[in-house]
Amino acid sequence: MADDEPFELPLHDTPEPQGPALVVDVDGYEGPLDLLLTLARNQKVDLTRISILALAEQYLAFVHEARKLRLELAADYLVMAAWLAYLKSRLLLPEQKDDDEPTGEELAAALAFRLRRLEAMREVSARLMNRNRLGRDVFPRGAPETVAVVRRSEWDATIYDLLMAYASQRQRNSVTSVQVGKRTVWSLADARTILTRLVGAAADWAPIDSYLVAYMAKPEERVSVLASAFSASLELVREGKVELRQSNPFAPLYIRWRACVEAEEVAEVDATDEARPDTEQDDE
Amino acid sequence: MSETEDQYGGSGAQGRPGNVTSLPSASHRYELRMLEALLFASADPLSEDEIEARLPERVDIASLLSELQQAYAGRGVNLVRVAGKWAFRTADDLAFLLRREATEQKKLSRAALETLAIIAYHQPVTRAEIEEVRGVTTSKGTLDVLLETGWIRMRGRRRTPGRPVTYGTTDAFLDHFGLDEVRDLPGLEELRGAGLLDSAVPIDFLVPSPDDSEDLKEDEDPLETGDMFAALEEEEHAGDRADGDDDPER
Amino acid sequence: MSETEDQYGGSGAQGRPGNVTSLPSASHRYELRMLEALLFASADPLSEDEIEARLPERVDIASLLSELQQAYAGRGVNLVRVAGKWAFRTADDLAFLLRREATEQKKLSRAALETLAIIAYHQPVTRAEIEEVRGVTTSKGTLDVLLETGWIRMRGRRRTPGRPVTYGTTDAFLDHFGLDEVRDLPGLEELRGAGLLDSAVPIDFLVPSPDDSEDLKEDEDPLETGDMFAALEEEEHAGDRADGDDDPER
Repeated sequence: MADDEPFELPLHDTPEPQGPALVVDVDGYEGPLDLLLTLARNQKVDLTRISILALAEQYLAFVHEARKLRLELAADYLVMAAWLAYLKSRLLLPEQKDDDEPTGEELAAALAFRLRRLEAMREVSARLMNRNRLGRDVFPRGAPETVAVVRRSEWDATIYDLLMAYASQRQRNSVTSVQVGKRTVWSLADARTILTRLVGAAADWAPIDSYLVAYMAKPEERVSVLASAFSASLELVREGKVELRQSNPFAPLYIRWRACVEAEEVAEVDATDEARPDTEQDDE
Repeated sequence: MSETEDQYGGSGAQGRPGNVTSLPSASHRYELRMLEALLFASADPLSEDEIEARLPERVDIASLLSELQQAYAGRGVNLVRVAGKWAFRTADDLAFLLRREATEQKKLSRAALETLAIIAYHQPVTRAEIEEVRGVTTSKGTLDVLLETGWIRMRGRRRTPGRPVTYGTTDAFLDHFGLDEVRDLPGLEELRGAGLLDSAVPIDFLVPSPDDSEDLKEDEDPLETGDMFAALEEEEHAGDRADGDDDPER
Repeated sequence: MSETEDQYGGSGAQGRPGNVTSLPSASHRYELRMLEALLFASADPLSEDEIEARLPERVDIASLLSELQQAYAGRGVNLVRVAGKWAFRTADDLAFLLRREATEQKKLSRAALETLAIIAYHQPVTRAEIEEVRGVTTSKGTLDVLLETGWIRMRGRRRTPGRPVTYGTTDAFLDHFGLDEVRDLPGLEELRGAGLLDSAVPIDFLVPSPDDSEDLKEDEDPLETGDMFAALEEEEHAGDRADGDDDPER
């Protein structure tokens, strides 16, 4: 768009700039609207009666000047220039009633409104800043007397807390030493090893308990031995190494070795015969 | 009786007979003293609720306040209403005397001043709307600086596509500029009359007035957690994206 | 004219004729206002020299100050001289307005509760005895906290080597725990009945019958002057030595 030189417009009806010659210094402006506002002020007329056409031409002249001086112009300024060139053409050409686009007059009015509004905002911002401001013109109490918060601790403890604390510590210290007992636990591996060895040595049905009697001498070990032996025997059944038989619920459980696998299994077990039941420390 | 002594309640008063028609009880005097002490002690304005909470019950705060305000009217310190609250402040005309107390104030850029005015007069207002008025994109720094002054705040999000953050002024803004409420903004009536507070091009619509009330408008949503930190960033990016194809006169 | 209106220079003053004998000029009134504003806005009390430097020349500072002081004499705020300088201060009788009590609920640590319980049941008891019952050393902080609650007190000194301080409970203790007397604390059977003690406690397990009487026991000496401050320190050192093999908060 910048290459089309759309700003090469005749400047025949540009009024002679009043006051100091326009200095091309884009850096001083807060965008194209600000530049337009500055140009409008140079017309020295009320913004409501400003000639938007004249303003557009001044703006275009400004941009033209800047380009002649090979100054970099921000895209914003060029977009505005293109729009103003369009506006100017709309204003100069007779109105065509054929489309629903806003007329040149409407576009000009919209621009005038925006300029007025920006100027109004500038004005009120100045008025705001010139008010008597706190800390610059008017002052609060220099040494405010702050509200002192007197903190009082309120201790929270009930008679129940107190008695609990007393009873529990007395009790704790009255039992001077608590021994945490060790419990012998038969692991599944132990049970399997022992069952394989004992049952494998016998050929016929026999109650499973009969093999375990020797390991259930201590009453506290009974449960562990039975549970592990039962689990291990089920495992061996699944592997097809032993057979189990029970005539009815809670009747003695019979176990026997299956002949086909007997020989190798026994040989293998002999090699690992040294397994001993583990002792584990109970958590409790 | 001299005027000074009237204003300052000089010692010459003792001899005068009591005014029977408005004999103020000792308790009334005590209430007035308490109110005075409370307001004098605080650097920040106190709301009537805050005062009420700290004075005995059944005290007519409103009438006490107006009595106290009158008593201080011509004095070096005045009782003023700012942001709907009450505070003692040095008298306006003594500014010259107190310049030395003035704390160094950061000078706001022209862009920041304009943006502040637009937020004050058009609130609640989005960043895009601010840019529409100024005709340029708002740099992140401008809103940051204003947020840092404590004069503006993020109010919520406009219920439009993109849900942009809305900005408004704070009580600290009113306090700083000595305003009781946003309706007291200078020139507000003229601007409204001229249709300049309308965000759109003027075609005789209802003209909105600035509103800094805590309540969100129908088209505002509350901010979400994290918005306070994320909003500016996000808006910044939105701004960047919009830059390229933004026709300032659209 | 009412007293209040005198003090606060009410609006009724306008109508009164000027007092010709002491007609203060407008400038006098202005000086008074300046002084008032200066003192109000200043962060620190101002000396007469400092005031003089900031008011116009040929102002009689001393008489202005005394006039202003009089004007504020019966008010909620007074003009006072502190360390030879001048400042506004809330009237003494209204100081309560500037104080607010905030109570904080705090929970006692388990160590503190246990120590308190032992003191209650076993009083008069020394720190060493508390430690013997608890089986751990008692930190200075624990006793400090308990002394701060006001529930325990130092009673005297045990007539044994080292003369350790003895502790006991106070009336505030009874108050707080809703006890009529300390003997109302439940005994062994009641503790057991309430399920607080296991029924399996050893045969020699005794719960003492507590006694908080003011009278010192035969083996207690009264505290000496200075004990209140010195006792804990001293005990602390004794405790430190014993600490080596004891976990203080087990």
